[in-house]
Amino acid sequence: MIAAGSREISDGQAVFAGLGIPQLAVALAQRTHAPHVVVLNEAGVVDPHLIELGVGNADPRHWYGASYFGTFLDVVGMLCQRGVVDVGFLGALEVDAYGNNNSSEVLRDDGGIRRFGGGGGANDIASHAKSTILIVRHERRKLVERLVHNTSPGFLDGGDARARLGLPGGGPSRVLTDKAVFGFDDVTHHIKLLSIHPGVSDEELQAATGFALDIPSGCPRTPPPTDEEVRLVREELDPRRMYVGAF
Amino acid sequence: MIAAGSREISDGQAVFAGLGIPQLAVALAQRTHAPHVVVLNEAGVVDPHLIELGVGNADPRHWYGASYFGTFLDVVGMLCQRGVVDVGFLGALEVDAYGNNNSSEVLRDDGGIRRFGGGGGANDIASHAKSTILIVRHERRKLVERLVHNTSPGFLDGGDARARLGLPGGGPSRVLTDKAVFGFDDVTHHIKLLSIHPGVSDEELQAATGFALDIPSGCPRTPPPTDEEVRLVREELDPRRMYVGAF
Amino acid sequence: MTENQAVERSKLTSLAEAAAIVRDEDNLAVGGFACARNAVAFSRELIRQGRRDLTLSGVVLGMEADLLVGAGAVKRLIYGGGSLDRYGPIQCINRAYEQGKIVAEYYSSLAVNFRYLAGALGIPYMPIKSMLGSDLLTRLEQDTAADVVKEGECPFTSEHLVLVRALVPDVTVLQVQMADELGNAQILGPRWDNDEAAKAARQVIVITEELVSTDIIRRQPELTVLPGFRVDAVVHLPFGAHPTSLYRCYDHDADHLKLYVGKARTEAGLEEYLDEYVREPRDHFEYLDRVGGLAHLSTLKADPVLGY
Amino acid sequence: MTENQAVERSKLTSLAEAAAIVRDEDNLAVGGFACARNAVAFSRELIRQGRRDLTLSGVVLGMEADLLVGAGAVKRLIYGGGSLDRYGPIQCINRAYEQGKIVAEYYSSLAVNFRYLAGALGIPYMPIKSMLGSDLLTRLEQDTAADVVKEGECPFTSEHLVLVRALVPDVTVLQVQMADELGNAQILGPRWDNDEAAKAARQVIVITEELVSTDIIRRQPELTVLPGFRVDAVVHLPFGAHPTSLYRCYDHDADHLKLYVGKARTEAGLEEYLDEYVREPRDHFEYLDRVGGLAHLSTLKADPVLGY
Repeated sequence: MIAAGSREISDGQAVFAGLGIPQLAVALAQRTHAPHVVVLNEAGVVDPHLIELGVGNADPRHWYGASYFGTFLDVVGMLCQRGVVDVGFLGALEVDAYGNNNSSEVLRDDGGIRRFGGGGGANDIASHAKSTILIVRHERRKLVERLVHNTSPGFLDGGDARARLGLPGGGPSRVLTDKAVFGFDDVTHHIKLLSIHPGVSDEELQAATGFALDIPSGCPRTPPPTDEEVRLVREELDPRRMYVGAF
Repeated sequence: MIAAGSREISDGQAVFAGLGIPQLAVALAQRTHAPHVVVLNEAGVVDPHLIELGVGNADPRHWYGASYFGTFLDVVGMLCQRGVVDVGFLGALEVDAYGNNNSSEVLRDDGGIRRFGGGGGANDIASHAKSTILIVRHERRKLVERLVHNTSPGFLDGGDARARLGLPGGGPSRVLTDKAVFGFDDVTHHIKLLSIHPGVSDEELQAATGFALDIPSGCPRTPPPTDEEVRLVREELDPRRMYVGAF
Repeated sequence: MTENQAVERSKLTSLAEAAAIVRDEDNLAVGGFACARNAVAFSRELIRQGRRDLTLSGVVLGMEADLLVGAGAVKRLIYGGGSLDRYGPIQCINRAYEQGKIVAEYYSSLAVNFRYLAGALGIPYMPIKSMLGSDLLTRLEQDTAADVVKEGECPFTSEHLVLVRALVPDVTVLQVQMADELGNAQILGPRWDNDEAAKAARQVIVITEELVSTDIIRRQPELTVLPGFRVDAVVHLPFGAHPTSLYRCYDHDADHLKLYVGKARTEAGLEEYLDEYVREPRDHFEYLDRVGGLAHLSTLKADPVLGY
Repeated sequence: MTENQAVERSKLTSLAEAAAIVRDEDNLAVGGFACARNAVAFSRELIRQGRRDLTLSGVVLGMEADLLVGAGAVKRLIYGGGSLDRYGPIQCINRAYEQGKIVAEYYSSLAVNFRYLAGALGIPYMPIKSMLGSDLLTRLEQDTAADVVKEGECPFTSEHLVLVRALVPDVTVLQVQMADELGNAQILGPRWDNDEAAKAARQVIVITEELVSTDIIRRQPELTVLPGFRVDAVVHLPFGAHPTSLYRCYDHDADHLKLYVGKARTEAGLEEYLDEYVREPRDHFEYLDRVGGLAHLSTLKADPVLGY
């Protein structure tokens, strides 16, 4: 997922990347094909160059080497809603087949609500970034037909629903899971399988997905991370394995 | 006018005071009865403590000793429109009998427009400050029946017109001229003569005023500046007579 | 003209007196962001004073808010999210939410910030394009904030917009690195929603690590977060943000945050935590002793180059 | 994880190349305020390049704008006012206004700033309470800006409001004290409308007195006025604001301002001024020679304590 995320980033882009996999994906991109990526942090930080990983956006470790300290309004209002953010990575509890996603709450087995911390700026990023990349663990209860809470709209009901409503951003471009990489159809905006990770079978993939998948015969395999990518993440970006157990 | 302006300021107030007489009035108040006055400058400066007079709000001499440097939006939006500015001094080209005033343009003798620089934040201050004090030279073509341009509303047509329209600030509390001090009637909000400067006759006053004045018999005389006020202005506040010729 | 050094009025006060500015049922904007720059000492004092029925607001809440909700001091939240970063979720808030013990006005964080912005600018509402098409909007309009959130059209472009009403906190509390006794407060590092929350508020309380003279403030007035005359109380308190971090002063206390997250997992555990670290300590300094005293706190001191 | 010092792209360019970013008919936001921090060298270069039909905007205009209007480069103004402080009025602008040679959208300065703010925030309009009941509003609604200014009601409180449409400058030019070649620009002293004008703009040009390394910027990222990636060109130019002041670098040039005000009193005088100080000098350095060279400019250098 780190390598796959990294490959979605182009040089020079302005990118929101939260803790964990998104952040490592962006750091990896900076070390390989996209050295001039500008990282944004909702707390009010632009272009940090950290020298050690911290515990989150609020950790000053993630502010080190920044060239801009401002406010949430500066970063999420005057950059993101202003329309100059290229990519936003969003972690999700649930994603549906149009890239709408939930970062608020899920249902417990007993039907009660299990509340998470709340999306924070996730809805703002989903509404305004030129593209978003959704990160979700590939489970049947996470890739779902119907969300418990649509915190961050993707393409709504698909087709031109998003544009018609007037959401300024481009919507999700990718969904990255631990089993596959998805994109979206240009017209219907329905989720579209792009590649399956090595070692995952078609049956396993469908079984772990809460909506029907169209798995083309001969669907490409996701290229595995290169040796250099593995080395960079293990030895330089996350040597203490804070965020990466098995790669 | 400087001493009269100074007496309108209470201790601890937040005050807009432009170049010249307003600024000297506030500085005089700070040296006498109102040491904790906080001066605001639209450029984005709060609480300067200048040590020499400059050429205007944009002159760094008027920023010296400030405890806050921000923006126009901070000062005029987030203080003034926010409703926490007590007094705004406004210089005017024309004032009418309800304290509406013009800082934009006047008519030339040939009927053409004579344009001035424009009100800048004058309208904002007039709209939002808890009170304003208007400064105008006492001439028939400056205290007028009808303005060439209502740049900054006072009480509009009088009565409760200002409140009905929803202008948040309190409107003008005083008009200071080189001949008299005016207030406004609490109900009609028509201009009301409060005192005549020493040496000005009733006839001279009416002749220099473009609307009918109600001059009560025995109208008080404006108390002249004290020896200490004269000394402070001449020796300390404006020793080079940049703004005060004859007092 | 010689320098005018007016003898200006001090706003310096004790933590207890500052906390007494907040009344039951007040709308209180808190200034922390997840594990950073929370005014946790202020929350502890509000709990000691038994404050009730508060409305708390913030773009991204942290421990200062979680503790207040856990202690039952809060009836309503206005927020976009919250966390204790990698240490865990805001468990007291999430539990109160799940049990229906608080009303949660749950927005995108930018929408909360826009409500402060409108308050700060003295205008009654702001248009925003976030939240369109989301369940955030549906719930706010239909349930938690029908008098505060509406959909509308741009009068110029006809585009669809969300309109959010101004939020004017009764009190905003800011934890800062440096302030003078007049209330001129300077913040180092990012400031999240602090600028607008403070500029919108009726009253502002500043908790400062360092108390400095106004002459120090005047060296860099660019860093002053709002003019001193808008501040009502200044409290000089070392380690007032503990166990959250104060950039350039001290790091967050990982051990204590883990302890808190462990305790806050259950209501019973939280009560133990509140007894030991909030209710029993006579004051902030006894709290600092209980969390390890100077020996432990010294280990948190920020490296002057790194800032943490 | 070791430090990632990416080799980032330089935006350093010449004054001529930066001025070429501005096209005829562009909407250009200028960053000066009366006699302070005007990008006058940039205006002179635009005139040398013969730019026409510009729309200029600013809350309080100064010499950079007056010169452009005097040279016939401007067809429309969006402004709240302007002056050369005590040296005199903005005579070229006032003359063009009186003669009907420009369209002047004349607002309260806060309303201009609100138009930038809406642009910066990515929303189509802002509500404001200034201008109600004034002739400013009447003229804008009925004449100069009918598609930009409307009256409306608050959807929550029903109070009467003015609604002003977002202004997104094609280019904003900022004169600053310090910037790196990536575009990270730092401003000392007050910043008037610079923050919102720059954050709203499609393209931003920075004229800087000092060119510094990014490491210097990183010492105080709190002073950076907008992130470098939002900046399109950085021009390193000494005395670029002359004859206006650049706080902490140099004072305004009283003698030259008096000379300008004297010349600008008439169209013929202005033409003489333009010939001598704008059209004839080959470049900025020849201009600096003509105004007195290093011997004269040295007398303007700011005192490090006073800042002027």
